[in-house]
Amino acid sequence: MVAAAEAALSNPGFLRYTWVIALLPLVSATLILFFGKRTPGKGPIYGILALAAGFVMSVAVLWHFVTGGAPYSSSVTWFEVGTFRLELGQYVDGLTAVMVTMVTAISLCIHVYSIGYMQGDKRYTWFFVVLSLFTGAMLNVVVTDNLFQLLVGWEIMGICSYLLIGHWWEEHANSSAAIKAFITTKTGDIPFLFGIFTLVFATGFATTNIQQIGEMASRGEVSTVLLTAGALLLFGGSIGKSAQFPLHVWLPDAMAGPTPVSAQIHAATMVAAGVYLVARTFSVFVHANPIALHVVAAIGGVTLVIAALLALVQDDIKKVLAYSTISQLAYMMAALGLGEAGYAAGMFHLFTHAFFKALLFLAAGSVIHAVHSNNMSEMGGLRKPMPRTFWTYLIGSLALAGVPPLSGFFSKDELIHAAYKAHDYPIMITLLAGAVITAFYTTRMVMLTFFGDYRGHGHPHESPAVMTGPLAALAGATVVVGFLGFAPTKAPFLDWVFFEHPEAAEVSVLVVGLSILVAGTGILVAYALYRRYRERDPLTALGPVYSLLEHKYYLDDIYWKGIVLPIRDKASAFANWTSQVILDGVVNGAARVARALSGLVNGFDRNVLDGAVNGVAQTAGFTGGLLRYIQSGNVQRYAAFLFTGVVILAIVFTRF
Amino acid sequence: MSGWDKSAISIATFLPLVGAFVIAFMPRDRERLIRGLGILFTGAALAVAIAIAIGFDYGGSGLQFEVSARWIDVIGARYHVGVDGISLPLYLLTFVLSFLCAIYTWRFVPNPGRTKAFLALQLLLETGMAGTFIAFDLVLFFIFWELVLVPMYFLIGIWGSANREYAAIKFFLYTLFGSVFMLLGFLGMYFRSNIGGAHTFDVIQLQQFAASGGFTQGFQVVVFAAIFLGFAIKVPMWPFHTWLPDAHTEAPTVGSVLLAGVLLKMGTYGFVRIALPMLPYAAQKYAPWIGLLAAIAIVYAALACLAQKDLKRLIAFSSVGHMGFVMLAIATLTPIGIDAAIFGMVAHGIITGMLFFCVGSIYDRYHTRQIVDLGGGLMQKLPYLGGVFAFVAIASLGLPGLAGFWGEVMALLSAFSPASSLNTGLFRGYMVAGGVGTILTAGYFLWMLQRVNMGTLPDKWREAALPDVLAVEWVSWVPLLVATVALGVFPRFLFGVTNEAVTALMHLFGG
Amino acid sequence: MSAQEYAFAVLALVGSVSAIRMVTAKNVVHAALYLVVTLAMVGGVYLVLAAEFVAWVQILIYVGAIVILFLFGLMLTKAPIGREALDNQQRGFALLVSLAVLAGLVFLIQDAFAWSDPKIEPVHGTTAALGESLFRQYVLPFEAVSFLLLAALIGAVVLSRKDDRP
Amino acid sequence: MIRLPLALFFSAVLFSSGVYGVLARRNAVMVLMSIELMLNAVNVNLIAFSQRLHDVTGQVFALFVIAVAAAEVGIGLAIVILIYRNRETINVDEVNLLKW
Amino acid sequence: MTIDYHAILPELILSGTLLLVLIADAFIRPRRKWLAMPLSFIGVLAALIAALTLIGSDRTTFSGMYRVDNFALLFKVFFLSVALVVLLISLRYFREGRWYQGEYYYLLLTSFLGAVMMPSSRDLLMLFISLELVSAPGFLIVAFRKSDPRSNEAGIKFFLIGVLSTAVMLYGMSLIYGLTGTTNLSSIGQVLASTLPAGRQTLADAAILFIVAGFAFKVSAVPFQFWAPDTYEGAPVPVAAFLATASKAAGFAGLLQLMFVAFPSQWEFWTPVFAALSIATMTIGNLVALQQRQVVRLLAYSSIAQAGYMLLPFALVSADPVVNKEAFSAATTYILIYAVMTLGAFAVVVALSRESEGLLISDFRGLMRRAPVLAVGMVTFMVSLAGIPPTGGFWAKFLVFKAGIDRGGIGVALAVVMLLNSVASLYYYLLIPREMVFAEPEIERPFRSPVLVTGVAMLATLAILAIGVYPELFYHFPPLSTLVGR
Repeated sequence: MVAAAEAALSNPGFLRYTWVIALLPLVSATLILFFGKRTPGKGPIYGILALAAGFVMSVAVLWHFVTGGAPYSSSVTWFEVGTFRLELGQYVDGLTAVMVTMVTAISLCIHVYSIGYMQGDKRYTWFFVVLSLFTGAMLNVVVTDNLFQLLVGWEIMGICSYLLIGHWWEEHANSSAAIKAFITTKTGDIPFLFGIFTLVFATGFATTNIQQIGEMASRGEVSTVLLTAGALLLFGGSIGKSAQFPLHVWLPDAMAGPTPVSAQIHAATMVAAGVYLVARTFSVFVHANPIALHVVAAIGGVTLVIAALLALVQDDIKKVLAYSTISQLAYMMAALGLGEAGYAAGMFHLFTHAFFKALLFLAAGSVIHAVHSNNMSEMGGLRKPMPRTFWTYLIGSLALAGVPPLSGFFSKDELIHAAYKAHDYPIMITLLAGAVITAFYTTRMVMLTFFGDYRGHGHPHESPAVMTGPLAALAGATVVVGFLGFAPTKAPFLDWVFFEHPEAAEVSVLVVGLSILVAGTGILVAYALYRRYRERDPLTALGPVYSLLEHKYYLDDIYWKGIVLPIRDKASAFANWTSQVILDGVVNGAARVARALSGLVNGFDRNVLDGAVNGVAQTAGFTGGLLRYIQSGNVQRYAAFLFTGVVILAIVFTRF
Repeated sequence: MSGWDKSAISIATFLPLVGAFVIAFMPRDRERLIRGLGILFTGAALAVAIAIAIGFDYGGSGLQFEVSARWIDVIGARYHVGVDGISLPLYLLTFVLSFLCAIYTWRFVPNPGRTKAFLALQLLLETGMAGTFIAFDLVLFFIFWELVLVPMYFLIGIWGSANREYAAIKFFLYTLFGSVFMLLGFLGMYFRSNIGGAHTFDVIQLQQFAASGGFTQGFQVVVFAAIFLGFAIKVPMWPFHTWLPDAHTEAPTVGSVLLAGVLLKMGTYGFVRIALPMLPYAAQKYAPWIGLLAAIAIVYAALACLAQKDLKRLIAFSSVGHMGFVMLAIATLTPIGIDAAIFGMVAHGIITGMLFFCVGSIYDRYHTRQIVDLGGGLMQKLPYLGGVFAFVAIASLGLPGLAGFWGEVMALLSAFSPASSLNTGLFRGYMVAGGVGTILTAGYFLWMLQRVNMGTLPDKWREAALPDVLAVEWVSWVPLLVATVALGVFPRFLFGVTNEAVTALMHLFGG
Repeated sequence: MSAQEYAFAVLALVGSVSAIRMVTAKNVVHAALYLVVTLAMVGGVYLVLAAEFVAWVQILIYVGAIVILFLFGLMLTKAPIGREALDNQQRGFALLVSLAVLAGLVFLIQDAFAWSDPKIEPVHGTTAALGESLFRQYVLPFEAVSFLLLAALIGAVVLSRKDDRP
Repeated sequence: MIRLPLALFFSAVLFSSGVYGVLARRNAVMVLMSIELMLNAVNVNLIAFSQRLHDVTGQVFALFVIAVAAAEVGIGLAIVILIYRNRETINVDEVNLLKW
Repeated sequence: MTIDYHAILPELILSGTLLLVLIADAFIRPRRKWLAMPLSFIGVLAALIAALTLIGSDRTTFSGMYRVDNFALLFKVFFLSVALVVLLISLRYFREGRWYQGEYYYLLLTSFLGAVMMPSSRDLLMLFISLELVSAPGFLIVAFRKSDPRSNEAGIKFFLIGVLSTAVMLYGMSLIYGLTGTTNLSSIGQVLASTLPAGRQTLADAAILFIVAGFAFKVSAVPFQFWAPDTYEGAPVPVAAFLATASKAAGFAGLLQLMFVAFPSQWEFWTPVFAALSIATMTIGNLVALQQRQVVRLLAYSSIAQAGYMLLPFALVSADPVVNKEAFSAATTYILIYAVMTLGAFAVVVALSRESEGLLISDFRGLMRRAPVLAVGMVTFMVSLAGIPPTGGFWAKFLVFKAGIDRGGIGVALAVVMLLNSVASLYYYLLIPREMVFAEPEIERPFRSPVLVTGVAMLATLAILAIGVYPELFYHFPPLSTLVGR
């Protein structure tokens, strides 16, 4: 029986159906859209069932690799343009398996959680439609084997984020945040699109298949220039989606959406996609000119620090988490920037981070649910009224801070170790610095939220089981998944997810020591500063630096005042003006000329055409003009013209 | 060939004309009867058209349902009609849109009523539009081409809004101005053509003649300029677009739908069918400039949209941008480009037509199109209408999985690697402009949605009893909505049809 | 220069002068008389050119009939006297144009026909041939003209007759 | 034995003085007279040529011209009188109700 | 010599009819005077039939002075049909005006007699007589609304300019006769084809110019057009219709024969003249028309502009017989189609002029509601005059463009000018439809128009559309009936 099941699972043929995992949420989305309102519980059930099924399947898929199965890929023709063929396909390897498992699991939790959180929302059903669609799009990105299909899922995620962030669109701020998110990511998508073109072009329109492109790249059949260009352009997409500097500005605003959405965006979908894209197309980066990876690393390093710093000064609990996400993603980017060395570590961090960040967001959501405010200045001392939330939150925070033996610790440790192993000390130092700051703001957040006295209004109380349940599940996961990368357990994760060839897990005492040290320092310093709550945040002591951080380095202002407004108001006005006045002026000018001529000939304007063609101006100036003189009604004058005509014609045409 | 094959397209094309006459002789006061007849005839025509689409051999690249009868011997013009993969989608689109418009008219007849004339002109228009896509004789093509002018002139002039007469006459004069030069170009080709010692207006023969290098380069350059003017104004390409916003803004809903949905396509279709294959050399010489104008159009239109205060005018400008993508694709002179162009045309026809429907209905409820006056909160007041509107707007900004996407992406892709004879770098520049355009497009559509759909409802509308989407509207919209998704998910529906024909055409083009 | 030519020259001269006087005379009746002289001179010219029939027709119809018509017209309409009353404002322009016409014609003519040759040798007795061709070859236009004259007659009557109703 | 140009010049003079009269004279009847001058000029040409060419056609033509001229005069005077009856004037330059 | 009576049968019948009308009129009681119309109608019909019996024959009589060939027959048939139409639209108008009906029809027929003779006249003398026969009665019937000073004025203007240009033309003819020693068109052609001494060549050119001037007056080409607007406005509307169609066409018939039979060898001289005339005529006509408010005047200027289009083919003549043939048939076709549209338009105007004298464009307000048939007709005529397919007018223009392109060089330039003109003309041609269709009528009551006139309007509409859809109907004849290449 069990054997049979095992046989069924270990049979690679099972992978043939991986795509179903990606399809299920799309189906459920459609079902909710059309039948949601008519089903008891108003619809989420479809999404939950779909994801549950998906989760089971993905575990099965993962099992295949746990048992050391080989990757599998298949595709069918989608359509042909000219001789250029586009395909629908799937590529399933360890990475895919891990991702689908992670996504389905977390998304499932979020769905369940949302039932409670969104209870009574006026667009309850619609919310789940988009949520399912969102998940489906992400899974599509994960499962696909070619760039165009990936692009489709990629952009659908974009619109879903738009819809979810703007879910409460009655508030102008929310809809603005939604637009900001979409436009900013879209700005990244355009380079991404061109990157796809470049790669497709590089293969001579032979294929859009990522693996094939990778192989061609590794076989050196593609010009390095094109590869480099392609890689960088693709990375542009990641920058947008994974909210890396300088396109990170949308993510904090995205907090405008309901909290589950934030969790979805930050853990399961959206931002993960950016990192995943780089990982998926890693061979392109690797075989391109090193500059490509350097750029990735550099962007990662920069973002890592600046985002972490911003997290320091936030009062909005979700904003803290948002910036922490940006900086954690930057960790992964930096790692990937290290090349093969950082690949596995980066993915591992992506994996673990998803769990504890989802956990943190949902927990934060539960807090917000209780106190009806995002601001930590209106929280405090919540550990008593809402213990479950507190403990889960604490686990998540410690993981984020990188405290052993929680997942965050292992993944971060591996990152640093990777940098160390690659002798890329600048990156290593950046990572360590980031770790300090991370530990610091995490602690600050926890202290402000759960310790001290309650500063808010009303009496906060624990959230319902439907919300805390998922918290518990995620907390458990957060504790467990770390060991997948734990060297003593031979880090199975590294056997599932690797680039080209798996690498053995090593432990460097130095690195472990360092990471524990930095985490510890951060925590202790923060604890010292925030043990007692102060009205004025201690960090304000930083002075100008503090205000710089408060203003987010003025980046938003620069973008808004320097790009958006000039285009939205000035350039557009100019375009409209030229169209109305210049171009249309020429057209009407022609009419005006004709009219003027006829006015000249006719001698005066009878207003016959008034208003019919606005360009036709009143040509009163010609009163008493030609026609008046010629068509004077005096027949002898006619005769005179007649003879003059003859004479002139005679002279002109007989003499010349 | 069976009688059906001989007669099918003629029946489909002229059935509306018959309808127009029938309706013209109906008593003025029998409103319902007249509207019913309108639906009946457009429906019948659509049925025939669908039958044609079913009978169509999608494998073949040549002309099908071809008829070539003697018409005007004196000038060697023949009644030569037929459909191939390129014209079939547009041909079908014409009938679908006309039918849906007729249905829409069942409930919505714009002021000042006069249903009879309204439908009669609509049907007349339909024949003109349909004919343009099946004509394979330059003279015949020109006749159909011009046939749409008069009905559209009256549609705008009678049932338009405030400034209608100006818009109508402007539309008429401007497009006529272009087309007369086009006519000169046709005549020029006629006299330079030499098929066994005889001149010809026949499109196929001319294409072959041109492919065999019949037209000298200098001649091509001159004639292309003349023809370009005719088509470019119709498309309309920047900077010839100024008639469009006026015409659209003033025209009644149905007029706008047909104008955006089909009329504009006549211009781009003309490029694909006539300008390129008949004047290949000139096409290559002009392509960079066409591309440039297209690129400008994309960015420029998007910017202009940001400045619009009138919802309908905004959408009008947006179609300038979308046609810019189509023209860019055509300018690349590649099979992918042409495929993309046709896809873009159809997608734009469906989506923008739908957008105009929405705006029409919004106007019907609120009696204003000023974004400021609407003041947001549409989703609160009329969730379904708002939802449809949002959906279509998002489709229009090129979301993958919806029709708008493929035309755009493939256009950009073709611009990435244009025909070998063209300057790649230049076209990549255009591509980048196009990319920027897509961002701006997303920008203005989302901004529009924010200002119209989202936010809270102004008090002035709070009390007003406004009906949400009506049955008639659902009936006339659902097909378009379905098509939007279907084409987005299965682009093969369209690429599969055009591909063969386009490949053949481009092979003949040789570019 | 032959006698005929002398005669012709004299006639032409007188004719021309009186023609000019006619278009410049201050008195309508004088003008009419000058017209008579001119027409008569023209008739004389015809005689010199030995086109007797035409000459007599000229005298009969023009001098006999048409001038009388004119005089009737003048009297019926009580034509006023005096330059201002008779000439309009564009006199100068008229002079210009007519001189231009004259100059042009003279130039063209002398350019086409050298002064010395060709010469006209009038042949007498063409009348028979004239009548012959008139009623054979040219019978159709002849009939047409008769219709024309009839129409003119009828029309003139209709127009100039006083109506009972306004 | 007459030089052709002499005749032609004569006709030219008649013609152009006719032109002058037509343009300069206000009185409709005078205008008609001037036109007669022009027609006579034509006749002089015709006769001269016919004798120069020894071809009778010219004279026939001249006869027709005379006949037509007579008809024209009849018509003209009729209209003039009609106008006079309605307007109490036959000054051509005052007859300008219809213009532009 | 013997006279071929069959050849001149239509003329005979016509002249018989008009005499009959004249006599009958003397015996009809005043209240029955309108009977003259059906009488003349029958006569014209008979003449038409007679003309039809001649089709295909090519007869010459009166020693080459008078020729009945396809060309002549085409125009004869055309003139006679126009006569029928004019008679139809005249009846109600003159009956209500109680103007001398008998005499009117008599004069009208006389005029048409001249028109019918015109295309057969292959002799300067004959041309001159026919032209006079067309004009002289015209002078009279223009002034026929005796009590109306405007009508008189129209008469005197038409008359003076007419006679004047006749005089000029005659002077030219006399010179041509002197230079070639003949009045027969084809022999003139031969003589001119042989080289004349330079001086005489120039004189011949001047003479041609004078003759052209004479006909330019008839077809109202700039600068000989001044009389037209005033005359059309003052004349009885049916007479205006006659002037705008038959009389103009007669002028062109004469012009065609002169240019293509007598003076083709001089083309290098006169094609530029025609180019200048054509451009000036179409442009001035259109520009002035743009600002007309009085419908008949509008039509007058439109007819001037149209004359410009018709003159264009003359400017295309060259040594190349193929192009000449094309130009010739283009001109002919244009004249014929133009006449149909204009007659239709005038029919509608006649119908409306019963409501208001001195018809203004604004009087058409909302006609679509009050008289759909007339309105639809008017729209068709206007659109057709503007040359928009699918109407006859388009094909008329199409042929001219075609000829122009085929001619190349100057031809293309002229075609472009004409194109721009026709686009501009669309503007004022749409003024009337605009009033009729867009505006709501002030007076709701349906408009009652004479049955004959409505019939004519409908007939013309159908004809225009028929030609528009299947131009073969019309294209068929002109090429057959060409004077070129004989």
